[in-house]
Formats: sequence, structure tokens, C-alpha cells
Amino acid sequence: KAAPQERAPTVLAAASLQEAMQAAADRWVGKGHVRPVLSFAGSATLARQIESGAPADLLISADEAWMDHVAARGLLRAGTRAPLLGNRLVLIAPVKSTVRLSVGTGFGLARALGTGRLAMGDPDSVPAGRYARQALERLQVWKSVAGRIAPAENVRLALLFVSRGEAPLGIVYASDAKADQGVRVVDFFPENSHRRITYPIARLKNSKSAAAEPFRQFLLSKEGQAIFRAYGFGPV
Amino acid sequence: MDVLALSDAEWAIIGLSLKVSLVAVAAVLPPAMLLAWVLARCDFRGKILLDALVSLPLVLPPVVTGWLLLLAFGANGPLGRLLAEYLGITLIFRWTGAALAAAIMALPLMVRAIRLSLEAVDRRLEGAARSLGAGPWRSFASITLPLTMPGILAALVLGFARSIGEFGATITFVSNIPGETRTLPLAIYNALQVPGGEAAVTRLAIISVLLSVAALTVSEVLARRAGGGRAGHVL
Amino acid sequence: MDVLALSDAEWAIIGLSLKVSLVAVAAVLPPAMLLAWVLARCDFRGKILLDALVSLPLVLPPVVTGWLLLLAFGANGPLGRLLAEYLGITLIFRWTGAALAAAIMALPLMVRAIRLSLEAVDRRLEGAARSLGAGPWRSFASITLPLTMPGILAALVLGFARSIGEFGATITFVSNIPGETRTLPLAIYNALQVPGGEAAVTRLAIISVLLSVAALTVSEVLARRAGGGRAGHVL
Amino acid sequence: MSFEVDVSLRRGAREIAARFSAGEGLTALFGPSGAGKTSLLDMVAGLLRPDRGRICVSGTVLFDSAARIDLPPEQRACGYVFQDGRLFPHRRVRDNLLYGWKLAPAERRWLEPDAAIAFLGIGHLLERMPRSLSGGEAQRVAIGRALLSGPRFLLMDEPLASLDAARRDEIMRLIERMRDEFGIPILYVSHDRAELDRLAAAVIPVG
Amino acid sequence: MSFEVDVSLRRGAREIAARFSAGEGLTALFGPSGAGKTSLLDMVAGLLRPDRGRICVSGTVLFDSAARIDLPPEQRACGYVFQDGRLFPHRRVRDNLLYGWKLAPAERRWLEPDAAIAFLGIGHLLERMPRSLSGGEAQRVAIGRALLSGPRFLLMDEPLASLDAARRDEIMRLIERMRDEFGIPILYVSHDRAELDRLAAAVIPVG
Ligand SMILES: Nc1ncnc2c1ncn2[C@@H]1O[C@H](COP(=O)(O)OP(=O)(O)OP(=O)(O)O)[C@@H](O)[C@H]1O
Ligand SMILES: Nc1ncnc2c1ncn2[C@@H]1O[C@H](COP(=O)(O)OP(=O)(O)OP(=O)(O)O)[C@@H](O)[C@H]1O
Ligand SMILES: [Mg+2]
Ligand SMILES: [Mg+2]
Repeated sequence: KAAPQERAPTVLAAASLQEAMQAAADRWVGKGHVRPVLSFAGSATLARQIESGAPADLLISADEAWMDHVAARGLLRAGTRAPLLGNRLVLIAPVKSTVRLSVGTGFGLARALGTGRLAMGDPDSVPAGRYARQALERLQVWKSVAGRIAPAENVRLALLFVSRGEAPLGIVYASDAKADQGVRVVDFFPENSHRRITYPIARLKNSKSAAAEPFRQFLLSKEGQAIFRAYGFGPV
Repeated sequence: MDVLALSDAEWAIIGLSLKVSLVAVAAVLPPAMLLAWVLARCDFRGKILLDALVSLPLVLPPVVTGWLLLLAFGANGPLGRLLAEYLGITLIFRWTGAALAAAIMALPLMVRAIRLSLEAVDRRLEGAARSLGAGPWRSFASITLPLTMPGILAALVLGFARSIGEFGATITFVSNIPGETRTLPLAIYNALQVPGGEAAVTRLAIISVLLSVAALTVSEVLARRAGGGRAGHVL
Repeated sequence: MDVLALSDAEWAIIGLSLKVSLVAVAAVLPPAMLLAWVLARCDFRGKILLDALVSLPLVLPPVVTGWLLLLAFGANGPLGRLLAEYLGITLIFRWTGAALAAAIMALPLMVRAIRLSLEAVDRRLEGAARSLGAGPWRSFASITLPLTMPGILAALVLGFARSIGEFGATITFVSNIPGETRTLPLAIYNALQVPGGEAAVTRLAIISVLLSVAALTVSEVLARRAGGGRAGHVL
Repeated sequence: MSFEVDVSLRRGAREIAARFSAGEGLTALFGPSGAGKTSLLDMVAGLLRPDRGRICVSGTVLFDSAARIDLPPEQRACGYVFQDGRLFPHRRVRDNLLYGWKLAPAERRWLEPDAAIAFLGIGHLLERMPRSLSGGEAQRVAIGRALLSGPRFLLMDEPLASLDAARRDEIMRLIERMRDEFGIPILYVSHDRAELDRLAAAVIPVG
Repeated sequence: MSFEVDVSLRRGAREIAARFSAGEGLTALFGPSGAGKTSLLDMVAGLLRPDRGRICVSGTVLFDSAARIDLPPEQRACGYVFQDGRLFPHRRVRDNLLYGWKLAPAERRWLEPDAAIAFLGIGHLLERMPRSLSGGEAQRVAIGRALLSGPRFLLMDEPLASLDAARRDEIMRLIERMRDEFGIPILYVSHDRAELDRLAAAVIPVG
């Protein structure tokens, strides 16, 4: 069905989008298009690859900072950058944990941790960790837990720490918590406790595939958005 | 075992991993031998610096090596540009790039192993070969090289295993493109990112291990054939 | 160079990296020698499997090794529980865990290097030592061990370099805790994740390289002292 | 009887077998190249295990396949001068010489290092590494090492092969002294008839 | 003149120097252990570089420090029987024997492998690895390897040291034939006066 001359777009996407993007690509193929080539890695890695001239069509970054970095080098096609999806932060605990906490200003996070550590993305390098630190700072509990975090390299690892019971509590994206049977959501973080979480998408300047733009449009469309919603991502 | 009924996609990943690793090891063997020879046999100022340079990919975190490869061999990198212009070769986002990354990561291990064996060769045997009429090259090929075989075999095993397991430099340099650069470790990484991906991780990890067991078996057989042994003696 | 005026935080990272790597290499040397000995000298069914087991950390992507370490040595892992209960040792989120990860990753390299040298030892010399009155242990310590020294030195260099560069298993097993588990590669990784972090990456990478140059220098000096050489002969 | 040997061993295509009892003094093994002389010494030293048989030196059973006795080499206390020298390449001449001496109990040390060094004329070589020695120098160090290990009996495999006439004569005098003064049994391999005529009480043909 | 040698070399504490011209036939180097005989052969073979001097064999200058001539060993075409055998441990006896033979140009091959093998009595060893050979077996293979390389002259460092009387005699006859029939100059080291009396046209004292 696919038009034979249609060249598959290469999409560089943040690793945490893997399942949702696979599903979106499946749907896209179902509509008679060529399957896009999806490459998943950390946003920093992807941005550096683009910077060094990698032949790709679309970039979906897990944070705005790396998209800004690429934009500042003039590597984006004007007018194609858009927020693709949003997310929320949640406080999680192992499924078997009985801890009860409601997230709010000055909430008893340190006490709830006991001698354990708080698993979260590394606030120095992982977007989810940066948002989490910001939220904890706004809620005035950061000082009490700053020395007690377990900064993970990616959110999946933070989930693993919690689901294995190595850490009694953790902070991850709602989309990640939803997918993992080993953890339960203790509470959501208030949306105003941190900067808005967005995953931006943009088409790259040296994009050659004509199918790139329709696919980008598809991801931003209602149909595309519904797919992301199903995987726990929020609207922007 | 049911876990080992592989899907087509998995077979493709295995095939790619094998291709990348074998090409990497084959391509890096000659320079590794040359470097081992220079380090074992020559004495010059800056030898330790050469040694350090060779060891670099071992000392640096793989992502840094990948990043440096990206800077050098990317489409905008100086070497990448040269390759593209004069040889029409692109490495970035290609399996050839994955092979380059694996080769670079395997290099220090292979050089050490070969060097170790090379330094143990009794050079008086080379003198004997020369006095029997062999020029330097023939003496190297017929005496030094076979006597270095244990080190070369060890280097091949180490290099192959390292290549099969190479992740950080690869994903940084050539990204994670299915069918092109998504080798076993990258596929494992992908599976690890997916909740409930543990089963897939386990399958892929077992495959990796089986590949290396196969490599080890081949090397043991070759080593035995090369060996000979001192039949009879207790001590 | 101005880039090398290090901050206190950087000094702390260097200190931690050195501590982790030295402890890892020192701790893994005895088992590496034992394994090398068994693989070089004993013949038994399943030898290739033992060989494969030792090579596992080389073949698997480091994150998988880290993941397995987490399952085994986490507070809720079977081995982790044993250690905590009987020895009061916790590894997870501790520098000791980082050292364990580094040690496991260094193991296959070290075993290969030692084994290579061990297999090259002329066993008739052990027979000579025995006939002169040395028991098996003394013969090992006074003959076999010193003759294996080139391999042991190579193993130490490889192991140290590998430990200094270890990233994936460490960050997966013990996360990236400043002052506790944030070694050089983890700090480098962090810097790489931040736009504009290249300067910090470069500084830290240069430090890594300098550490390994130091290790190489020490090993070369020791090797020279152990060596001796065949003065005079051209061939 | 100082040596009672009755052993056999299959090596490749060849069956090496010997059976002899020898009294006091120096017993020579004599036979063509490849007959099995070195193999026999290796079996007496405990470095090569016979397929079957019995080895007894000065009344001590070292090996007996029937009785399942097989003393490890270090308990046999032989001083073995190997056909190929076999010096420890990583130890200086001095440490090679003293290797066995340090391990020998004081009462078995019937030769002092200084005396041996002077006698063998290797005083100027003590700090050297073995690989820099000439053939005859290495041979003398090997003889010294074996004698200094306080052996109860000696195994000597062509010990004088690469020595000049003067040295040969001196070392033969030393061997005679060991044989006569200390009463040490010696099993000796040589192809030199004159040497054997001078030293050997018994000549055992091998092969 | 077949050998014109005038060289000196400092080795450790010792100064090795020799100056001699020798005519046809077999020239023996004779001297105490450590005098420098092996070093001299190594210098003639091109394996050890003299500090200064000149080496000329059958009119060909192999080394001349003044004229900066230093032929590499493979161009000197000597057949060197080393004091320590020095067989290639990874090659079967057959491949050791034929190593030089295969490299020699046809016109220089004055000895056929079959003849050498029969003569040296090593036909049953051809498939064996060197490390399984006895001392005398290895020595014979080493002699065969050197002779088969089609040498223009021979360097023999105690080639008969570990051989029995019968073998010795046979090989001495072979050496006499090479010397007389083929007119090959031979530089020969031995500690055995009888051997030298029989073979040597000239005896050069060393040391
Ligand atoms: N690398 C070295 N360093 C110091 N001295 C050396 C070295 N190599 C050789 N020698 C010395 O040079 C001298 C000559 O050695 P060479 O092997 O030529 O003696 P040789 O006449 O062949 O003796 P032998 O009859 O015992 O074989 C010896 O005293 C030896 O110790
Ligand atoms: N591993 C082996 N495989 C096959 N044959 C062997 C092996 N080791 C030794 N032999 C053979 O056993 C025989 C006896 O060897 P041995 O070294 O005892 O001889 P020898 O009497 O000492 O001879 P020589 O006087 O030449 O030193 C030889 O023919 C040798 O080739
Ligand atoms: Mg023998
Ligand atoms: Mg000599």
C-alpha cells in the first residue's frame, strides 16, 4: 500500500517515549505509510548527533533545554517546533508499601523516607530529576532530603529502585508509574510546583524525507495525542 | 526452551551484532598487532603516551568515546568529511560506524593481550630463523607470529566479547537505528526502558552469552590445536 | 593550564574514583588469579562454562550487569541480605557497591591477562623447584608467581583503567550520588547531559587520562625492574 | 643398596623400562641417545610418574605402584642436575644457588655456599641473571644449586657436557669427594667412557 | 683464507676480543668456559654486533665497522648449530629440518633432506614436536637443520656434546666429508681434545 517512492523519515526520540512512539508508528503504518525509522536514546545524545550532522528528520526531546540547544545552532526548520505532549510528576512507593502521604508544602517526605533514599532522576542531568528538584524546592522540602536522594540515570532506573524496595519512595513521571506493576502512586505533585513538563517536537533543517512533516502532523493530531494519552502522558 | 524460539526481529539483531562484531574485530586486528609490536619491541620517547592513547577508550566512559567519535567522524567532523569526500563512506547512523565504535573499544584489550604474548617470545628463535636464511618479514611471519598465537587468540576472544557487549560508544556515535545500528546491547537497552521488558532483556542477554560461549569454544579448540602439551610429565 | 585548576568538588571526585578503583582492583586480584590458575592449569568438564561466566561482564552491556548486581546485592537481593545480616555490609548506594561493580567489570580482563602469562610459564621450572625441596605452595610463590608477573602487571593496568572508566554498571547498581558513588565517569556523564557542559567534560576526561597515564608509568617502571633484557644481542 | 629401581613407562611409541640395584658410590646410566636415561632420572626425582614399578633409594621407598606410594619431589631430597640446566630465569645466580640451600634443614647441609662458589669458580657471576651466562657458566651454577640443596642422593644428567677439561677435572674431584667422604649415592648419565671409567662403580646399560 | 676475524666487544665486565686468520678446513675455537667462544660465533653469524672490527669469510666481507658493512644474518648464509639447540618449539621436527632448506636457493643445497635424516637417525621423529625430544635427539635435529640450510660455511658450538660415542663418530665422519668433499669452512667449538685432534686444521685459543 505504501507509496514506494516515499522515503521513511528518521525520528530521533527520547528513550522514555519508546512504547508510545512504537504504537504511534504502528498506527501510521496502518494508514498506508512507510514505517518511520525510530531511534531511541537520551535527549543529550540525540541532540549531539544532530549537531554533528546526522541525517535525521524529526527530533522529540524529553526537555526544552536540548531542543533550545539544537535550535540555537539553526538546525531546526522554522515553524516546526511544537510542544508534543506533557507529563506530571508523581510520588511513588513499592506496591506493598503502606505509606500515606499527601504532597504539599512542607510535607513529611524526610520522615517517610526513614533511613532510605528517595529515588528520582538525577537532578543534574535527567529532565525528570530537574523537575522533581524544582518541585521539592517550591514545596520547601528539598533541604531535608537533598542528601538522601538516589539520583538515577533514567526514570526507568528510579522505578526499578522503588519496585525492588531499594528505595522506599521515588519521584517519576506519571506515564512511567502507570506502566510499572511494581509501584503504586502515593500522590501527584501539584502542577504549579514545577515548570510545565513538555516534550517538544521539531523537524530538522536537513530533513529530506517528504513523509516527515505528515508524520509530525499526525503525532500532534487528536489521533496521535490519544495514543500518548493511553500511555499515561498528559496533554500539553 | 521456549524463551529461545526467536522472532525474525531478534534474528535480525543477532545477525547485525555478529556482523558488527566480526567486522570490528577483523578490522582492528592488524592495527592492534602493529601497536602491540611497537609497544613491545621499540623503545622511544613518548612510548607511554602512545600506550595511554591506546588505552584511552578503556579509561574514558564509553559515552565520551562515542562523543569524540561523533566529533571526529560525524558528517561535520574533519575525518568524517574526508571519508565522505574521498571514499564516499559515511559512518554516522550506519552499521559501519557501529563497527568502528566496537573496534575502538576493543583495541586496548587486544593490544595488551597481543603485547603480553609478544614480549614472552624468545627472540633468540628469531635470530635462529634469520641465520637459516629468513628475512625479517619471514622470520616474523613464521616464528614470531605463531609464537604470539596465544595472545592473538586471547585478543580475538576479548575483542569479540567486548564488541558483542559494546553499548555506550555505539549509541552515542551512531544512535539506535533498527536494522542498522541496533545491536544486541542497544536492543537490551530498549527493552530495559519498557516496563515489563525483563523477559525480553533476559532472552537477549542469554543470546549474547551464547554467542560468547561459541566464541570461547572456538578459541579453546584453536588453542588446543596450537598447543601440544608436555605429555607424561607430572611436573 | 588554567583548565586544570581543580575545584574542591573535582578533587573529591578524583579521590573517590581513586578509592573505588584501587579497592576494586586490589579486591579482585586474588579471585582473578585463582580463576586464571584454574582455567590455565585444570582440565574439567564445564571449563568453557566457567570461562563464559567470567567473561559475562564483558559480553553483557554494563547496564545489564548493574541490573543483575542490583537484583543480587540490593538490600532485598539474596546476597545483599546475607551480607547485611552476617557482615553488616550494605553495598547499594554506597561507594563499596561502586567498587564491586568496577571489580566485576575488571574481572574478565584481568583473568585473561594473568591466564595468558600463566600458560606461558615453563612448568619444568616448577619441577626443578620441587626437586630442590619446595612444596607446591612455595614453588608457586617463588617460581610461578614471579614468572607470571608480566601478566599480573598487565592485569592491574587493564583492571585499573577499566575501573577508572566504569560507568554503566555503577550508575545502574549504586546510582549517581555525589560524594558517595559519583566517580569520574558519572560526573562526566552528568556534564554531558547538560547543554554547554563540554568544558567540564573535557576537564574531567583529561583528569581520567592523567590518572591512567600515571598507572601506565608505574606499571612500565615495575615491568622494567622485573624484566632485565638480553643486553647486547642484535637478534 | 643405594638404588633399587624397577620401573616401566610408555612414552609415545617407546617403552622405557629399567631394572637394577646398585650398591654404594656412583652408578652410571649408559645408553644411546633417546634410550630413556633422562626419563629414568625424572622418575627417580618424582617429576615423571612410572606406569608401574618401584623406586627405592638408600632403603627409603620413593615410589611403589603396588603399595600406592608416591613421594612428592620435595620429600625425596634429591639434588638433580638437569640436562638442560633449568635455572630460574627470574632470579640472580646467587638466588638460584641458595634456593634449595635455604629450604634444606641445617643437618642436611653438607656443603657451604662459599665453598661451592669458590670451587665452581662462579663468584663473579653471583649478581648476574641466568640468561646472560655462557653455556658452561650456567652448567656450573646448576651443579652448585643441586649440591647446595642438601640432597640425600644426586641425579646428574651429563653435568660436565659443556665444560672445559680443567673444570671437568675439578668437578670430577668434587664428585669423588661427595661419593667417598659424604657417602652420597649418585645416579649419573654420561656418554663419556673416560668419565665413567674414572667415577662409576657400576654402569647400567639403558635401552 | 676461509675465516679472517678481528673483532672486539665489551660484554658486561669482560672484553671479548679475537684476531685470527684460518685457512681451509675446520678451525677450532678452544678456551675455558666463559671465554667468549659463543659470542664470537654469534658475531660471525650476525646475531651479535662487535663494537669494532672486521669479519670476512671466504673472501666475502660480512662485517667491517670501518667500512660500515654489516650484512644481515640471512645474507651471510651460515649454518649455525647453536650451543642450546634452539629448535622452533611450535614446528614439528620435519618443519624445523626443512626451514632453511626451503629458503635456500637450489644451487646452494648440497645436502638432501632424506640423506640427512637417514644419516642422523631421526626418521622416526619427523612428526614430533621438539619439546618431546631427548637431549641428543634435539641436538641431531639442530645439526640437520643447520646443514640443510645450504650454508656457505658452518658454525658449530659443541655440536656433539650430548651424543653417544657411536653417533659422535658418525657425525664426525659427516663433518669430515663436508670439510673435504664440499670444502665448506667450519668454525667449531669444542672442549674435547680428541675431537679437535681428529677434525681441526687449526686451533685458535680464545680467552
Ligand atoms: N648480557 C651479558 N651481560 C654480561 N656478561 C655477559 C652477557 N652475555 C654474555 N656475557 C659474558 O660474556 C662471556 C662470554 O660468553 P660466551 O657465551 O661467549 O662464552 P663461551 O666461551 O661460549 O663459554 P662456554 O664454553 O661456557 O659456553 C661470559 O663470561 C659471559 O658471562
Ligand atoms: N612426550 C613424549 N612423547 C613421545 N616420546 C617422548 C616424549 N618424551 C620423551 N619421549 C621419548 O622418550 C625417549 C626417552 O627420552 P629421554 O629424554 O629419556 O632420552 P635420553 O636417554 O635421556 O636421551 P639423550 O641421551 O638423547 O638425552 C626418547 O626417544 C624420546 O623421544
Ligand atoms: Mg637425556
Ligand atoms: Mg658457549
